[in-house]
Amino acid sequence: MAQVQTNEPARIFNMYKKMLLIRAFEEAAAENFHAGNVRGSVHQYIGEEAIAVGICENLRNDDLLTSYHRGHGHSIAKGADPRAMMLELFGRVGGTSGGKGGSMHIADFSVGMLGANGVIADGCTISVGAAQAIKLLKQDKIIVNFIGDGGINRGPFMEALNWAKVYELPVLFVCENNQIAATTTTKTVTAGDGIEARAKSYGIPAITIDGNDLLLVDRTAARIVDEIRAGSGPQLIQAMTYRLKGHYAHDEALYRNPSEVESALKNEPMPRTETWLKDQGVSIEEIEKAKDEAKKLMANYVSDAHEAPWPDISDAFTDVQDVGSPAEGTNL
Amino acid sequence: MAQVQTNEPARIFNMYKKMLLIRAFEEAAAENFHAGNVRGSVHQYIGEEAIAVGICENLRNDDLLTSYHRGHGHSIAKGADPRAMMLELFGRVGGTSGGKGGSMHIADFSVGMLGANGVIADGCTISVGAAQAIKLLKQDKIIVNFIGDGGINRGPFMEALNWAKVYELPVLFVCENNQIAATTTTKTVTAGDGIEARAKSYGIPAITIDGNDLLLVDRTAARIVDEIRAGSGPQLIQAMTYRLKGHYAHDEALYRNPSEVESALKNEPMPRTETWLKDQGVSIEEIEKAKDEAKKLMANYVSDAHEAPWPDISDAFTDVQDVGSPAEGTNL
Amino acid sequence: MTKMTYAEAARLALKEEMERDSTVWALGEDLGFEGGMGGQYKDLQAEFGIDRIVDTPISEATIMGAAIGAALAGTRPIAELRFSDFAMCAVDELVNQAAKARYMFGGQARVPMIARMPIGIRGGIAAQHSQSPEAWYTHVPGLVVVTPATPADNRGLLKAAIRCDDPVVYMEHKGLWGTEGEVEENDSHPIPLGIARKVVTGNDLTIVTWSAMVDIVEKAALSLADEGISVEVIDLRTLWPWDRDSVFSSVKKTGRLMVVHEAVQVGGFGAEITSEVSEHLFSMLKAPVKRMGGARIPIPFSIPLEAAYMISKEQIINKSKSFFS
Amino acid sequence: MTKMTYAEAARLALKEEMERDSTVWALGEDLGFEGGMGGQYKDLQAEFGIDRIVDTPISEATIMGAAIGAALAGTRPIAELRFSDFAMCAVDELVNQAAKARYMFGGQARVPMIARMPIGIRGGIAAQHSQSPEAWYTHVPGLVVVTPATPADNRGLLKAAIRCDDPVVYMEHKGLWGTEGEVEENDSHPIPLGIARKVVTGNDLTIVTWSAMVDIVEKAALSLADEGISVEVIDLRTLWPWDRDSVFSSVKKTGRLMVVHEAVQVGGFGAEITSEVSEHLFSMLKAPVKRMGGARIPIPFSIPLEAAYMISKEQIINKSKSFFS
Ligand SMILES: Cc1ncc(C[n+]2csc(CCOP(=O)(O)OP(=O)(O)O)c2C)c(N)n1
Ligand SMILES: Cc1ncc(C[n+]2csc(CCOP(=O)(O)OP(=O)(O)O)c2C)c(N)n1
Ligand SMILES: [Mg+2]
Ligand SMILES: [Mg+2]
Repeated sequence: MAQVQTNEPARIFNMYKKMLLIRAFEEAAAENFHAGNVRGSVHQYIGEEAIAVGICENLRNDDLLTSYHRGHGHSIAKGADPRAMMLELFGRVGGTSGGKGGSMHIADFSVGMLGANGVIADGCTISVGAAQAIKLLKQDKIIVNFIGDGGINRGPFMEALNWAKVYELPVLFVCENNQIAATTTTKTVTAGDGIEARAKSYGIPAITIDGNDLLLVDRTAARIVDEIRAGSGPQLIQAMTYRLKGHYAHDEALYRNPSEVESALKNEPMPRTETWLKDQGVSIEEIEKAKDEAKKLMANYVSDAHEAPWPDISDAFTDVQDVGSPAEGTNL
Repeated sequence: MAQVQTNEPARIFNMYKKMLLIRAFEEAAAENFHAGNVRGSVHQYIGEEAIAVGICENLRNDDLLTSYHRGHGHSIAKGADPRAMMLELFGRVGGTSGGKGGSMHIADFSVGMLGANGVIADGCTISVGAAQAIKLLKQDKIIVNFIGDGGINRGPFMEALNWAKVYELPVLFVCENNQIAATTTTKTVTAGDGIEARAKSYGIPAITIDGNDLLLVDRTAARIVDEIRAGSGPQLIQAMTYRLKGHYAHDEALYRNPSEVESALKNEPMPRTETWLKDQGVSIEEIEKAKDEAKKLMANYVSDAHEAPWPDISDAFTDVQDVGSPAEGTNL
Repeated sequence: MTKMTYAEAARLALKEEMERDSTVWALGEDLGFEGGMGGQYKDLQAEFGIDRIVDTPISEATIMGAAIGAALAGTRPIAELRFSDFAMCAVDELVNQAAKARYMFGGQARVPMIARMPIGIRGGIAAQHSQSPEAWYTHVPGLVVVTPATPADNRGLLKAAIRCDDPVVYMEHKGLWGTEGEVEENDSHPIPLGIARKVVTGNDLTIVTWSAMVDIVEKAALSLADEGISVEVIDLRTLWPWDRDSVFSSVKKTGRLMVVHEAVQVGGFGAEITSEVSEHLFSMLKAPVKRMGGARIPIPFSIPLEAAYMISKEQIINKSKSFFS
Repeated sequence: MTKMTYAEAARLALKEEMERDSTVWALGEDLGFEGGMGGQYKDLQAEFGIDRIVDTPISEATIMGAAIGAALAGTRPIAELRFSDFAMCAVDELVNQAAKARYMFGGQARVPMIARMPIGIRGGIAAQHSQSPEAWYTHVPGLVVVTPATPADNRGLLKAAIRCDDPVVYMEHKGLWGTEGEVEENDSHPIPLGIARKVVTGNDLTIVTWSAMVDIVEKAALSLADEGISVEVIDLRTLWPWDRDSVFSSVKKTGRLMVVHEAVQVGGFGAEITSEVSEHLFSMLKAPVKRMGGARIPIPFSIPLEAAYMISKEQIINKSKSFFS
């Protein structure tokens, strides 16, 4: 473990609070999915929180981020308002996208969060283009693209790796390797030594780390984000982790060995971070209080979401495009 | 140079004759393109002949092959009838595809040549699927997929690499690295150490060889084709070469340094093979006779093509699909 | 007759065809354990093995491309794309390769494959999981387009699609997986492609529709009958080829045509039908042709917004009545 | 007025817009030396540098995807796909991302980009290089679709497309690159999207068309005038939005409508127009609407076969006359 700076425990504690917020959000999302309040698909980030929080801790508000279908954690970590996100999942006015997008398209452009994505690996090509814009506009921002371990087998991701290196773009790819894609163990459909080897074959520096170790993620990101901002070109982090829940809220994950889940629970980031904090002198009371607060906050957001109005039907016809009448052919 | 077997010079001489046939075909194709007899695009394989011939020498008639836009050489090497191919380029009855496809879609299924392709890298995914069929049908065939060095940056190719290895398919990928893609020097748009490194990152054995060295191509293919047929799974050969002509017949390639072309001419496969044959005791007369014969044959094919009838207009409406009327909406 | 769901009927068809023909196989993501989005592959991997129900990497372009290659090489693959939205990741392969190989190789090649890509809205899955792009594929020479509406049809049409020697875009509707219907278990015949099904017989108005709208249109027709308007409902079943004869003879009888589809109205396949009828049956039309399709908006997530996109029974009833007022 | 080609006019438009707005840039294969398939980017890399005229790897999905990202991040990229056929390698990005981002993010995002993808037949380039899939994109909410027919329009419409804050599918015709026309060099105004151009004024028959067919239809109209048939020719210029007002008011005048396009007729955009006119101007029609489009076949290579696909002036004349016989 790296040398602890004076303010380190406080900083980590703040990160831990963000992780708690994500977890509470995901639990509330699933609960409300099962209660019929949230429709569509809800992909929980439970068990992977240390990655988003550890990476985003090292980003500025104006840095950019793209995500995939499991995007709540990335959004919260980047600074999106979880209340507005909950309203979005409920499909209400006040939601991040006014209820038009829902969970799979969660986005908050005000904090540089350019969107979760329902199509695997499409965020990758979008990211390299955003990085090209950053260069063209002579900004010193960077962009982080999160992708799952299943997503690395889609061609556009591999094209994007090549592209990012050809133009030496300020992109950080973060592959969250939870070892599974829906019901498929990814190593059964992934040839060779995985994403680290692939990235290196494009000349992209790549590193594999324990993604459940918040401090390690933070430290690694701190170094690499700095390097990229200083002009290193693209880099890749493979963060090993485990998806503690089903693929989505309506998946019980019966295809998994319960003992695997059990042992993963021992390695998950929340207790590990807690242990570290306790070692640093943070009291159990403070930790329990933080947990309670996250849950309470989320309960408030959920009740706000219940109370928020539904969008007006006319909203269905706005934000389409400036020219042409979207209502042509409408059944209104 | 490997140990020469008794019949080796005769065998190589036969291969050389195939190379001459390809060259004569390409020259005739370009000439007739300029004369207005062949329309569309003609991508000449001139300077790369040793690769197709060296590889296909080691294939059986029932082995399969897919190609890309520069497909004449692969077709001839695999055993397609150059006369029927010339008729195809002229768009006449008797052409390999009855004039419906032309140069970019040259194909001869009777010799396992499943088609050139106008869309870069699409042959790669087709190949892995054909290989899956081979396995399902419990055949001992293999399939060779040719691809250009520019094509390696398309996602579907990279997906196909992964796929081939995941299912351990009998595919030989041959990347013909002529160092250019249309007007673009491929190293400027290709990150990292190129295709050999990329293939290896998928766990695919890969080797880079001098593609203008017919004997080396032959020897390498002999070993690898055997291995694949014996169940090694996919492998990749990167064959270094040089495109002696423009990208297509209507490209003068003014973007190239003439001195580069000049030095490439010294390294091209025809004279190199000739030198070897002469060293083995093949006489200059025999070689010149072979050259003459290839040219004469091609002249005959060209005059056949001129005389062959045009397809009947009704042919435009056949081979579309079994159900539905393709002529619905026709202007006939 | 047995009751089974739309998904079960498809599963039965596939099972029967796989038993009948050892060259039939399927490839796609999560077919094994998950058994397909609707259970349409359930337990088939256990029965036929991992080489015939193949779990693939997330590589749509290769799922499609590999199916094409496998078809060219003598097998009958079913490429499962899960959502027609994701199939767009493989449109090039479908349109530039599968649809054209037979033709551009002058008849040397055949591509007996299925590109299976469910369409439609299924409650809150929003813009990237709810599209109905069937009209695109009717516009592509070389492709057959099938849109089954009932369990019986999903069995019979899937069988026909599997036996078809040309590439078939097979578009089940995600909202129908669980709907039940009667299926003649002992009649394992395919339903011929290109033949519509007359759902309701009527005299005053012809409504042509397909996929999930069939059921809603049928209900609207029954209500309209109560009000004295006799509607003939035609389920097109296949969009290419579409059953011109059935539609034309119905319109000759009723003199009125409306086409209803869930897909976006602008550029939808409804236009092809109303356009053809307007051109060729002009003098027999008692009223202008009408269409009902979706607004030209991405599918929104929120319940009331999504509902604003969808076509309801009431709207169909109202628009039908407007023919007579 | 200066004479210039369709390609030169496009080049001029791009140059002007790049000078005017430093966030405008282009990306695609071989833009530098080759200067684009038609020379539409000629020498611009020398003028604006390799960061604004970007030579890319052969990675269509990323050409499109990167343009989307760059648009989201504050620039105005032009994604050059060379052929609308190759653009199919990036349909997912265009349809699932570019077209939907603004909407599904509730207006947070704008995607001011161009997906530039020439269409059409240009003599022997066969099935995979000759398609005209414009109808597809009219069916996709969120996309603008532009199909310029003349040099002047290619200048003015490209400028409008570049300034448009929504994604534009910009479809030049490959056969038109070298055609010359008058361009008002000093008038650098964009031509508003959605406004058709009346090419010929007439009273007996309205022909609606676009892209390379405009010229052929115009010639047919002139011949028909000699025979006493007065044809009004409308070049739609943009297919979405299409200029309903112009078309409707013309058909109100003539009472007859034919739509002519090079694309496959089945499922083509012609159906949308004839369908709308049939529905809304039924009582004013003196004759049934007609369409002329391509047969439902892949584009063949051989000269007579390709010619059999194409629509000739004579065929247009004959079909026009059939309105009056
Ligand atoms: C192009 C595409 N193909 C398939 C899917 C369906 N799908 C959604 S999530 C998923 C698994 C993704 O696995 P991974 O990338 O590892 O992310 P994880 O869910 O494990 O976080 C699949 C196949 C999709 N959304 N997009
Ligand atoms: C998907 C796709 N993108 C672009 C093109 C246009 N194109 C044709 S050939 C070519 C260059 C190919 O280079 P390479 O793969 O190295 O093959 P070579 O021509 O050198 O043999 C390009 C860009 C195409 N045919 N298909
Ligand atoms: Mg995963
Ligand atoms: Mg090359």
